[in-house]
Amino acid sequence: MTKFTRIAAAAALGAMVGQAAMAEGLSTPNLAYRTGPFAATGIPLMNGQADYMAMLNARDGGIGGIPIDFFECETGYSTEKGVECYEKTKSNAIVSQPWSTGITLQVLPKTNVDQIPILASGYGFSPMADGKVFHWAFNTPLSYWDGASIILKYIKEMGDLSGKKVAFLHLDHPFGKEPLPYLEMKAESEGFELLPIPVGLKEMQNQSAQWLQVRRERPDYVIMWGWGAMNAGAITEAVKTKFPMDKMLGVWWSGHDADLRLVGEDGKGYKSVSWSFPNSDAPVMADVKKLVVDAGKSQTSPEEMDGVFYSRGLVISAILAEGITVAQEHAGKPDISPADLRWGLENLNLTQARLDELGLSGMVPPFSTSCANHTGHSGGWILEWDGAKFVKASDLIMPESEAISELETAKAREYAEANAPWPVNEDCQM
Amino acid sequence: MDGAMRTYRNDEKEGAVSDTGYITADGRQIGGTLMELRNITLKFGGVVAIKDISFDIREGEIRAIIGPNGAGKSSMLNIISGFYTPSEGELWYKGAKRPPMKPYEVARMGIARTFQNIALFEGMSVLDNVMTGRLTHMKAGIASQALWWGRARDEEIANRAVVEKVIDFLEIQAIRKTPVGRLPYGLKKRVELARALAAEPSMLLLDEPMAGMNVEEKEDMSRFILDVNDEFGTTIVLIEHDMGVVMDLSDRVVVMDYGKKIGDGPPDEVRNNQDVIDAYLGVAH
Amino acid sequence: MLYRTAGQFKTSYQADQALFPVRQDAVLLAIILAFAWGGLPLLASEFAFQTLLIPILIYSLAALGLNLLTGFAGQLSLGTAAFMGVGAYACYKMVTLMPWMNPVVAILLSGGFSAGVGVAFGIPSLRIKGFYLAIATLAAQFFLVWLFEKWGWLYNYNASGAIQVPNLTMFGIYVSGPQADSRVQYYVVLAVVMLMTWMCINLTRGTLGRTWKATRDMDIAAELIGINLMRSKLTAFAVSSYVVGVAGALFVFMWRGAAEPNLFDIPLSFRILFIAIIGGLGSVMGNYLGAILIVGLPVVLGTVPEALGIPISSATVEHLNVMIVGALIVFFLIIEPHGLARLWALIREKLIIWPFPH
Amino acid sequence: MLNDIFIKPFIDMVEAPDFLLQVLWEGLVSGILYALIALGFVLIFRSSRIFNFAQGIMVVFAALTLVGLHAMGVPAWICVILTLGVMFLLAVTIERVVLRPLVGQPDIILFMATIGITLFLIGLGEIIFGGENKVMITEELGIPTDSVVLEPWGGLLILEQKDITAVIVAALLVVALLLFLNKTRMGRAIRALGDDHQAALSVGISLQQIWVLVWFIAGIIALVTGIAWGARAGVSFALEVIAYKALPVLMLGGLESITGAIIGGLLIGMMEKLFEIYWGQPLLGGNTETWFAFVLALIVLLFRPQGLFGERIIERV
Repeated sequence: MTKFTRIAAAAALGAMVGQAAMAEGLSTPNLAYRTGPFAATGIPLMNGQADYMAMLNARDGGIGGIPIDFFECETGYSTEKGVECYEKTKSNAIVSQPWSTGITLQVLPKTNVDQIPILASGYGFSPMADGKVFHWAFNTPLSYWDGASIILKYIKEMGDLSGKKVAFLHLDHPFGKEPLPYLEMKAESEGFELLPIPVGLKEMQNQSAQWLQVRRERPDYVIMWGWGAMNAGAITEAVKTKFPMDKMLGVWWSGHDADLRLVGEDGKGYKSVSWSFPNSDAPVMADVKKLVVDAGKSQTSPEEMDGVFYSRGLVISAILAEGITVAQEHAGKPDISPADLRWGLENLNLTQARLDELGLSGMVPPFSTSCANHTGHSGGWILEWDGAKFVKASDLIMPESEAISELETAKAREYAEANAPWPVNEDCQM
Repeated sequence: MDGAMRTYRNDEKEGAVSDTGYITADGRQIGGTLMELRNITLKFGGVVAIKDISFDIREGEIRAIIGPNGAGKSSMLNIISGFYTPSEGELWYKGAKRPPMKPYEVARMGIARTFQNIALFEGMSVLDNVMTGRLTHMKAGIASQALWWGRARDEEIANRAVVEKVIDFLEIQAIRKTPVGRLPYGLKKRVELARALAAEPSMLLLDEPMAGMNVEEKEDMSRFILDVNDEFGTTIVLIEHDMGVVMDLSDRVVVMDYGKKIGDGPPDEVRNNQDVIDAYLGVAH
Repeated sequence: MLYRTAGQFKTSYQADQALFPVRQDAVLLAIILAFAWGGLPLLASEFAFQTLLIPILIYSLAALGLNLLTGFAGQLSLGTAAFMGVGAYACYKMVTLMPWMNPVVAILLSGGFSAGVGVAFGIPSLRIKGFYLAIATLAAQFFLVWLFEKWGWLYNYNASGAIQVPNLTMFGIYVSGPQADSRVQYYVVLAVVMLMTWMCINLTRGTLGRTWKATRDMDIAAELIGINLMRSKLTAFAVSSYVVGVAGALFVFMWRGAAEPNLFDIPLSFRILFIAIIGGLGSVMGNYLGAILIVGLPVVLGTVPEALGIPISSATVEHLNVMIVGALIVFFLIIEPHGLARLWALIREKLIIWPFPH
Repeated sequence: MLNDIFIKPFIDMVEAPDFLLQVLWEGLVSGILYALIALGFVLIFRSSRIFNFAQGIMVVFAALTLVGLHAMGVPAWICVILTLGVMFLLAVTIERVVLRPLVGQPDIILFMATIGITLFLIGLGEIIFGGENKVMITEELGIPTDSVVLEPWGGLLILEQKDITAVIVAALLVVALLLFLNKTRMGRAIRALGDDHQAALSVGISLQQIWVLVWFIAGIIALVTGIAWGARAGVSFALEVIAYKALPVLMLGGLESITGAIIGGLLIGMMEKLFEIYWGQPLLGGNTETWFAFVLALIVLLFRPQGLFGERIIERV
C-alpha cells in the first residue's frame, strides 16, 4: 500500500471512529500504539482489534443492538502517555485496554477506585489471574507464566532439562521481567541453569553484546521475551551467529511474521508459543474482509491479515465482545456498566462450540473464566517459522496450573500487602 | 596632577625588605612594603613570558607597570592576583611569603582587581555586579539565605549600605538598576572599578583602566583613582599604555620589555632611562 | 494605567529588596494564588487534575531545579530526569523501610539524596565546561537509569522492576497511592511547590544567587573577585539536584503512582530542558509559563480534532503533536530566545509606561 | 573479587582468542558507525558552532526516505540519488528557516533549536513513512549479505560481508571528506570558518552557502550511516538512540577534530564491547554499553579537559 492510500485509509478510519465517538454506543477505548519503536508490532494488533469491532458494527449493528464505540488513544508504548490516555478515556468507558505491561501496572491500582475492568489479553501482570485480589483486571486467555510453562514443557518433550543451560533473552522492561519469578522457580526444581540476558531499550536493534554472550555461554536453548524492534534484532543476530534456530523459542509477542520475514529461510525452525492462530478460512475473516476491508474502512493489508498478530488483535476484540454479550445477558439490558462487563469477563465460557458459532474456529483455544480465575489458562500452541509463515508445530499444550496458581496466589498476596489497603473480593468462593 | 614632584627615598638595593617609607611631594606618607616580588619567572611551555623580575609595592602608593605590547605586564598582574602561578620566584605579601594559592583566596586576602577587557557579569544589574564585590564579606549559611531570615537578611542590608556608598562615590546612582549589558563602555569601566572597590581591598590592581576612553573619561577615571588612593589609602597597582597618564598618576613605575624589567623608579627617573627610551622607540636589542 | 509604578517610593534598602517592589506584581500574584488554592479545585475535573494541574506544577518545579543549575549557574545539564529518579527511589525506599514516616517529610528528605548524587556528578564541572559538561551529565543520566534497573534493592526486588507507590496517609487522609484523591494530591503538590519556589527565589536574589550568576556570566572574573568556583558550582549542583529530586518524588508519589526505570530516561530530561528554555533561562517564573506550554499544549492539541469533528486518527494526532512541539520550540527560540519570561517582562514594561509611551 | 576484575577477564581473552577477535570486530563495526555520526557533528560544529543534536534523526530520516522511495517502486540507485536530493532540500530548509534567524544567538539556543528540528523530523517521518520497522534494501544496493567464516587458531570468527562493506565505505567516505576539506576551495573555506569567519568569507563564498553545504555533507554522512546500520538491524526510529553514542566520542575526540571523531569512535566502540563482554556481563549484570562510553569519556576528560586530541587551552583575562 502506498503512503497516500494509507493516509487516506487512516483518514477514513478516523472518520468512522470520529462519528462513532459522537454516536451512542458502548465506549471501549484502546490505548493503542501505532508510533514509536514498538509500532511495528503494535500496528497489526491494533488493526485486528479495530477491524473486528468495525465488522460487528457493520454486520450486527454492534452487540446486542447497541453499537460499539471503539476508539484509540495513542500511547507510543510510553507509560506516561498511557496513563494520560487512561485518565482521558475513562469517564464513560466500560473497559480499559492498556496494551503495555508498564501501563497496566500503573493503572492497575487505579481501577479499584475507578471501578473499570482492564482487559490485558496475553500481557500485564501474571498474578492478575487471581481474581480475588485483582477484582478488575483480566489477562485472558494466558499469562506470561503460563507461556513460560508451555515453552518449558515443550522443551522437556525434546529431552530432560536438568543440567541444561537456558538463556532468557528479554527486554529490560516490566514486560520482559515478568516471567522471571516463574523461570527461577522452575530452574531450581528442574535443575537447569537459567541465564537471564537483558536487552536494554536502547540496545534493541544492536544486540551484538547479548549475542556474543550467547556465543560464549553456549546455552542449549534461548527463550526470548522480546517486543517491537527487539525481535527483529534478536533474530537477525541469531542467524548471524549461527545459533540453531530450532533451539530458540519466543513468547507470543516474539512471533511476528514481519520480524521473521527479515531473515526468511534462515529463520526456519524458530518457534514461538501462541494462544492465537491465523485462520484465513474462518468465517469471521470473511466477514471482516467483506464488511470492513473491502469497504475501505481498514488500515490493514492482505499480507498483514494473514499474519499472527492481526488475527490475535481480532481474537482480543472477540474476547471483549463475548464479555459484553455475557454481561448484557446477565444485566438484562444492552447498555451495560463497567461493573456489568466485569461480571461478563468473569463468566466467559468460550467452548469450542461457542468459538465455532462466533466464526473463530481454530483461531484461539477454548477457555473459561471465573471470579477467582481471571486468566482462563487456555493453553497454547507452539508455532514454527517454516521460512515463509508460521505453522502449528504442536498440539495444544496446557500450562502446569498447580505450580503457577500457587505462585500467583503468593505474589498476588504480596502485591495486595504492599499496596494496603487493597480491597479483596470476599464474595468470590471459588 | 603633579606626581613628578614627589620625592623618592627608597633604598635601591633589590630584594631588601624595608620598613622605612617615603613622603611624596604632596605630603603623603607612603608606608612600608606591602608586597614584594622576588625573582619572578613565568613560563608557558617553552615560552618565557616573564624573566627574573623583582620589585616591591608599598602601602598607600600608586605603582604603575608599563611597557610595550607583549612585555608581560598583564601576566605580572595575573601573578599578583593569583591567576598564574610563577614558575620560579617568591611573592611576599604583608611580611609573609605567599604560598601558591587560588585566585579567590588571593581576593580574600584583600587584593581586588579590574580587567583589561571588561569582565563584568553581563546578565546582572549594576547593583548586583557591585554587590558581588561584597561576596567575600558575606558568610550567611544556605538555610538562612533560603528563608531570607536572620543573618542572610542582616548581611544583605548591611552590605547594601556599603555598596551604596561606593555607588555614590563613583557617581553611578542613576544606573543602579540597569543591566550592565546596556551600559556604554566608559560606564562599564566605572562599574568594574566600583565592584573592585566594594570589596574594600587593601590592594587594588587596575589593568589598563583607561584603555579605549576619550580624554574626558580618562580625566574622570584619573580623578577616581587618585580619590580612592587618597580617601581610603588603598594601594594601587596599575597597568596603563597612556604614558602621560601614568607619569601623572603614579608614585613609582616599573618598566618591562620582553618579559624583563628594564627600569624601576619615580616617573622622572624612568622617563630619562636610556633602556626605556630605546624600548619605546623600538630600538633593536 | 494598571501597572503604574509612579508614586511607589522606597525609603529603605529593605523595602527595595522586598520580593515585589512593584505593588501590582504582588496583587497579580495574590490573585493567581487565590485562584490556585480556591478557584481551580472547584472548577477542575479529575482529568484536568491528572493531565494538567498536577503535572504542570511538578514539571515547573523540576524545571526550576534545572534552571538554578543551567540558567543561574550556567552549567548545562542533560541529566535532570536521572536526578528526579534518585529522588523518587529514595522516597520509595524511605516510605517502605519506615512506613510511619510522614509522606511530605519523606518527599522533602528525598531531595537530600539526589543532592548528594548531584554533587558527585557535579565534580567534573570543575574541569569540564560547556557542551563537554553537558555530555558529561549524560553519563549521570545513563548510569543512574542503568542502576535503577540493576540494583534490585532499590525497587524491593519487585519482579517487574517497577516501583509501586503505597497508600500513605497524612492526618488520616490518603495523600499517595491509588486511594488518594486527586484534589488532596493537588494541594500537597501546590504547597510543596510554593514552598520550594519561595526558597529558590530567596536563594537566587541573595548571596548564593549572585555567586551563581557571576560564575555563569564570567567564571574567570568571578574567581578573581573572590568566588570559590568549586563551591559555587557544587552548591549549584546540590541545590538544583535537591529541587529536582523533590520534584521527582512528587512526580512519582503525587502523580504517576508507579514508575519503571526508563521513565527517568533522556526524553524526560529533554522535556524539562524545553520547559526551562522556553520559559526562560535565569528566570523563576518562566518555568511555570514553560510548563503550561509544554505540558498543556499536547493535551489541548489532542482534544482539538475531536472537538472540531476533524476526522483524524489518534496516531496522526500524536505525530502532529510531536511536530508542532518541535516547530514551536524553534519558533519561540526565534522570536524570543530568552523565553516566555522575557516576553512577559517586555509586556510588563510596556504596561508600566502605558498609556504614555515616554 | 579482585581475581574476577583483574585476572580472569584476561585469562578468558587469551584462552579464546578467536572470541576476543570477534568481540573486537563487533566493537570495530559499531565504532565505525559512532565515528560516522560523530563526524557529522564535528563538521557542523566546526563551521557554525552548532551542536547539532539532529544528526541522529537525520540518519533515520535518510534511511527511511531511501527505503520508502524504494517501496514506491523506484529503482535502488535512483532512490539513493533522490534521497540525496531530499537531504539537500532539508539542508536548505534548515538553513533558511532555523539557522538564519538564529545567527549570533548563544550556543545553547542553537542547540535547543536542533532538538526542535529533531522532534519535528520524528513527527514528520512517522506521518510519512509510518512507525514500523523496515528492511534496508541491502541487496538491491548491491551490498553482499553473506558472511565470511574464518577459523583462526581453530576457532570461529564470523565477519559479515555487509559489515566489511560498511567499514570500507566508511573509510572511503572519510578519505573523500578529508580530500574535499583539504584540496578544494569550498573545503578550505569550511575549515577556515572554524577559526575565523572573515578569512573564510574572503574566499568569496557566503556564510549561508557554506552552511547549506555543511548540512548537506552531514546529510550524506547520515545516509551512509543509515544504510550501514539499517543493513545490520533494520530501519526504525529506534535507530535514533544510537546517535547518543556519538556524544562521548565527541568528548574524547574533541568537538572540532575530524581525526578525533574517527579514532574516538573506534576506540569507544571496541572498549565498550570489551568491557561489556569481559566485565559488564559477568560482574555487573550486563547492559553496561548504555553508560560505559560516557563514563569512560568523563574519566578521560577529568585528566585531560581538552580531550584526547584537543590542544591545551591557556586561559587569559
